[in-house]
Amino acid sequence: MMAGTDAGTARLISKNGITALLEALIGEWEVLAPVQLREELAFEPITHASQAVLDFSNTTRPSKNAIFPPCEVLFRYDGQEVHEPAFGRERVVFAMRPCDARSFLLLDNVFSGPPSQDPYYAWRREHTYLVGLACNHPSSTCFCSAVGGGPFDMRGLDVFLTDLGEAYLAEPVNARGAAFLERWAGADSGWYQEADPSAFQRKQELARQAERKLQIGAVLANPLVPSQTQERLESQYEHQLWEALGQKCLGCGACTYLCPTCHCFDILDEADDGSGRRLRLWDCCQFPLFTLHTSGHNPRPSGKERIRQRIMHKFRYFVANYGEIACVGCGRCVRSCPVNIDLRYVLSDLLSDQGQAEMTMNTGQCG
Amino acid sequence: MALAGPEPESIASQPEPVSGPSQGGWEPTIVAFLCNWCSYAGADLAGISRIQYPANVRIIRVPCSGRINPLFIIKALQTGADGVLVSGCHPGDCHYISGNYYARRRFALLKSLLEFVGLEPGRVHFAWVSAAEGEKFASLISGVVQEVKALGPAERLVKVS
Amino acid sequence: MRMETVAEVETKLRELAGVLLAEGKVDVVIGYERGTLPLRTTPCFIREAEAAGKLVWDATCEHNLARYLRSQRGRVAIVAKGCDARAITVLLSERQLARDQLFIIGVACQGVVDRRKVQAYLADRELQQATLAGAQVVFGGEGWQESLPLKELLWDGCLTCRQHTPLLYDALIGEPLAGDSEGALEEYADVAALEAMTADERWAHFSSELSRCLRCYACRQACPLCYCPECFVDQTQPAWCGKTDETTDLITFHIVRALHSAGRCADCGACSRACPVGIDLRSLNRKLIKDIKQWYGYEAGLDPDALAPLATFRPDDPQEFIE
Amino acid sequence: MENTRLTGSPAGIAAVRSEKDVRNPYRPSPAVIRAITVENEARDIKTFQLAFGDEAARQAFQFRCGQFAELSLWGVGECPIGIASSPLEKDYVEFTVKRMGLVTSALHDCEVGDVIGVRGPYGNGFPMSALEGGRVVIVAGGFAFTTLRSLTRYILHPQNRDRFGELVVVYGARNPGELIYKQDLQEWSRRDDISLHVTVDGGDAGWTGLVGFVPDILKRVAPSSENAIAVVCGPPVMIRFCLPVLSDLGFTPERIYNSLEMRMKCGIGKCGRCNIGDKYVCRDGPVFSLAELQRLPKEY
Repeated sequence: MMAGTDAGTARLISKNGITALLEALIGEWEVLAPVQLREELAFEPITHASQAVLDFSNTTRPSKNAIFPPCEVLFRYDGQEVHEPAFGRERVVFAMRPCDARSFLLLDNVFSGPPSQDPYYAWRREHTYLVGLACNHPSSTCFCSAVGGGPFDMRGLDVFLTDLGEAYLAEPVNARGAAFLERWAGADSGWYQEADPSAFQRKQELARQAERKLQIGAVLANPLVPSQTQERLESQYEHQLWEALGQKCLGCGACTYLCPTCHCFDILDEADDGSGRRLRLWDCCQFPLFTLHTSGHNPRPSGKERIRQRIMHKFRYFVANYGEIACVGCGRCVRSCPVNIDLRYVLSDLLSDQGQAEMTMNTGQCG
Repeated sequence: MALAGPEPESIASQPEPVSGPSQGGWEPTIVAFLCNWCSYAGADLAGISRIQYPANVRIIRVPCSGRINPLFIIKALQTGADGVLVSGCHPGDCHYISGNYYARRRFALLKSLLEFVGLEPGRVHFAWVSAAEGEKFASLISGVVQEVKALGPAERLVKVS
Repeated sequence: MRMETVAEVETKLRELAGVLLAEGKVDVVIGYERGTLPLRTTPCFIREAEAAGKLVWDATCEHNLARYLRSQRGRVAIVAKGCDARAITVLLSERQLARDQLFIIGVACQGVVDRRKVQAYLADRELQQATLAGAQVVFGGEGWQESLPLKELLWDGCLTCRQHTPLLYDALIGEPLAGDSEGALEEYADVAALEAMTADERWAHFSSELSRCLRCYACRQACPLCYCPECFVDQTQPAWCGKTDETTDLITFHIVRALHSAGRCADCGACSRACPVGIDLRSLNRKLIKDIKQWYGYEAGLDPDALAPLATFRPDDPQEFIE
Repeated sequence: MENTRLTGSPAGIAAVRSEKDVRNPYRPSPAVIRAITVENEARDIKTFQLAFGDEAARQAFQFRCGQFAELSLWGVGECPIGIASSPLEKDYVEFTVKRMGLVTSALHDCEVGDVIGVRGPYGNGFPMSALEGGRVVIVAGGFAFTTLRSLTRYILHPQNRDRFGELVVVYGARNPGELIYKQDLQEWSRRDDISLHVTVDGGDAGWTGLVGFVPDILKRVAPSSENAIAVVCGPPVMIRFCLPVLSDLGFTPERIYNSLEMRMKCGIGKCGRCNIGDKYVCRDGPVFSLAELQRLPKEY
């Protein structure tokens, strides 16, 4: 772990310093922070600092929603007159977890890559500052370190906060983060404290604890190497596990709509007389309509093909196209699956060397 | 305002309602699904006998009140109908014997659920009007228009696209 | 007579499943097996007698397995709680299943755990292990352990359940349990509480509750009675319901989904338990259940030969609402 | 101000455009319908001849045979349609559309002079460099003749003809009324630099041409596979029976190309729905060699 980042000087911010910082931010920017929304914790715009919950495991919905929302207007039109949505404000997603941050790096491959850049994603990505919060206590369903991430992984973030107990260590991760800290937690801000070396040791200690916690009882003991995972899955296309999972899976979209790296979308129009709008909406590969041809033919007709597609896409096809596994190990799909299909066990079955014969208990297919 | 379903055939030439901006001048738009054998004929009778009734109503003729799918009513509310009226034959008079009996249960549950979710009572109306009740039809329409006008423009379940 | 422990019920279940498979009476037994998370089980499809040992039975068997019946071929045995059996009865009355292809293993059920009540009780502590011991739930996490009476963590629907013993089965596992008596808890107190609110309050309640819906359709996919080949939500000519996450579209979807289960829903709660964001979806269905019972004296899934309420009528059906 | 609940926070595309002049790949260019030709007796297949509204859009729309575009109707939606005209026909672009679903039906209700949107061109198109210098065998069935007609016209163009060897076209439809591009067929039948074989599954009184399924006619025509490439498009059943005929004639999988049908939305490899294995039909296809398809999972 680096003592301070080379992007700029780290600093300490006291617990009520953070509240003051948030109040200042809210004055000018749209601040999205974890908010208790009846039954769930979700990133929502806050109007004052007290709404932000900073002691939590992870939000139910990923912070991906801030950059790639479930529903957005691509165009509005009146007759043949077409215009694109209006301007938005600078925004900050505050206290997001490292796994969510990594998802943006993965999504960049799709939305900013060739053949053409997605302007809607590009604008939000550019105008949204990502302030991360280290995972001092990863939950038992987290497996970020198994897919190349980590509870103290700073990649994808602008600023990295670590809750040291009585204060937060705020480290800029890149130039943008340094500028953010200078502006909002500068020496003159009243909540700036020198970051002495003991703060960094404390952080490293917390990081080690978090990593050790992730290792206890980890289902995926050793981290997945993208190229090996891709190659292993190439021989697993006809694995009997798919039949079992396809039979048990309800075919709902809970796992995809809570997944930070799912990026499939639909484009459809809504109109009333001559005016209306063209929308981009999330879509889900588990729904039959996703690949249904107008002729009635469906290349993926049943649950078996569809659940196979979801896993092959993230752990084989995405690797073939972009060289990385499209999973950040946040565990949301594990927690939210109504029938408890656990991705960690599915992966360990598929990637275990016993090959097809061995079947652990989760998959439901026996004998 | 584009409505789902067939183009409404108006009986008498109905003046285009003036949707005035101010509350006083605002005129609600009512969509009425009338069963062809009784209520539509009742409306026809009101027209022939020169009985005046508000012009806010857009009539959609259907073979029977039993033909009404709750989705029609919800779609009407979505596309900006401020009020919806469904009217069929009195029980026992149905040209298809039991259409209105089935419809009665369906409408009871629909109205109960819509108002349970919070749609203002008075937005959705159900009635039996026979072919001979031109008078009743006219007063029914006036009553519905008045009630909906009191509630103001529809906001709940309205789809803004 | 000593109350039969859940473990004894489980062993009987495994024996019966083993016999059914060994004697070739059925091709598959659909039941529950231990899940990968605390207090979770997962549906399982057992085809070999030796694997019957995987079957478990306790208060975490929350899924309505009737959801899987329509896609099965050949002879099927299914583990069914009281509410599951009612759903099977509705499917039978709708000619969706062939009774002779079905072997229903009825299980006396004291109610299932409501994972949201457990989460609410734990607040931000993380549940790492949990076991059911008799009438107690023993759970623990990092450096703490507690136990709580199961009754306090039961699914709301189970508190007023009158079919603790399934009405329809080919074999019953576990002693019959008396249903909760009529007066135990005013059965529709939750619906009455919402009805007492004003229209504006109810609209605000349902708008805020349903506006969190992800449109993942877990409620539709978990329900055994939602089996339309093309759901009204997926139709485009005409598009009955918008696909956005605006409140109007979400409320429209849930209203029509509830309407389609009118007179069929057995209130098993599978939809609400499947919802990944914990929306209380049952109140819409229970409002219809209450109305149908009050107006037409009908409850779904009790009698396979009875006509569904919307498929029949009585000349004297109530009609105060009709002008 | 945009309804923030809906979009989280609205995307200021106007800003992005000025900052990086990023052309919005989702924005269709307006094009006017110059002519509509009804192609078959059932009147459910029409060819639309479109001319772009502004010169810049027309210039930007440089395409190759075998590519497709997303046709857009505001208020209805979009649909991916193969480009039927040849790239050398500069002042218009043609699309042949069968009335099937929401957008195609709305398109069929359009008249000459209506303005619709065109987005593209997308897809890889036919392997023109591989086709050059050798024999080209085109096998088409039903109305999937659109992009292959573009290829045929392109090859027959005087500027290109000598760069290609013998051109064999086998085209069939269910009955004479369903044969499309009748004008092209007549023209080509009068030429000597194309070996045209038009067949119908079932003839009728006026029909004097070949009768028989496309695979059988292909077997009878038996084009030599020596320095030849075959391009096959049509209903899956036709392709399934043509492939063995071609391999018997010596066509190796590397030298048999196929243009695939797939459900598509974005057309630029982002919306994730048109994949076969790790290949996206809109970006890496729609034209694949049989060898490539054999390496991919059978999910198309």
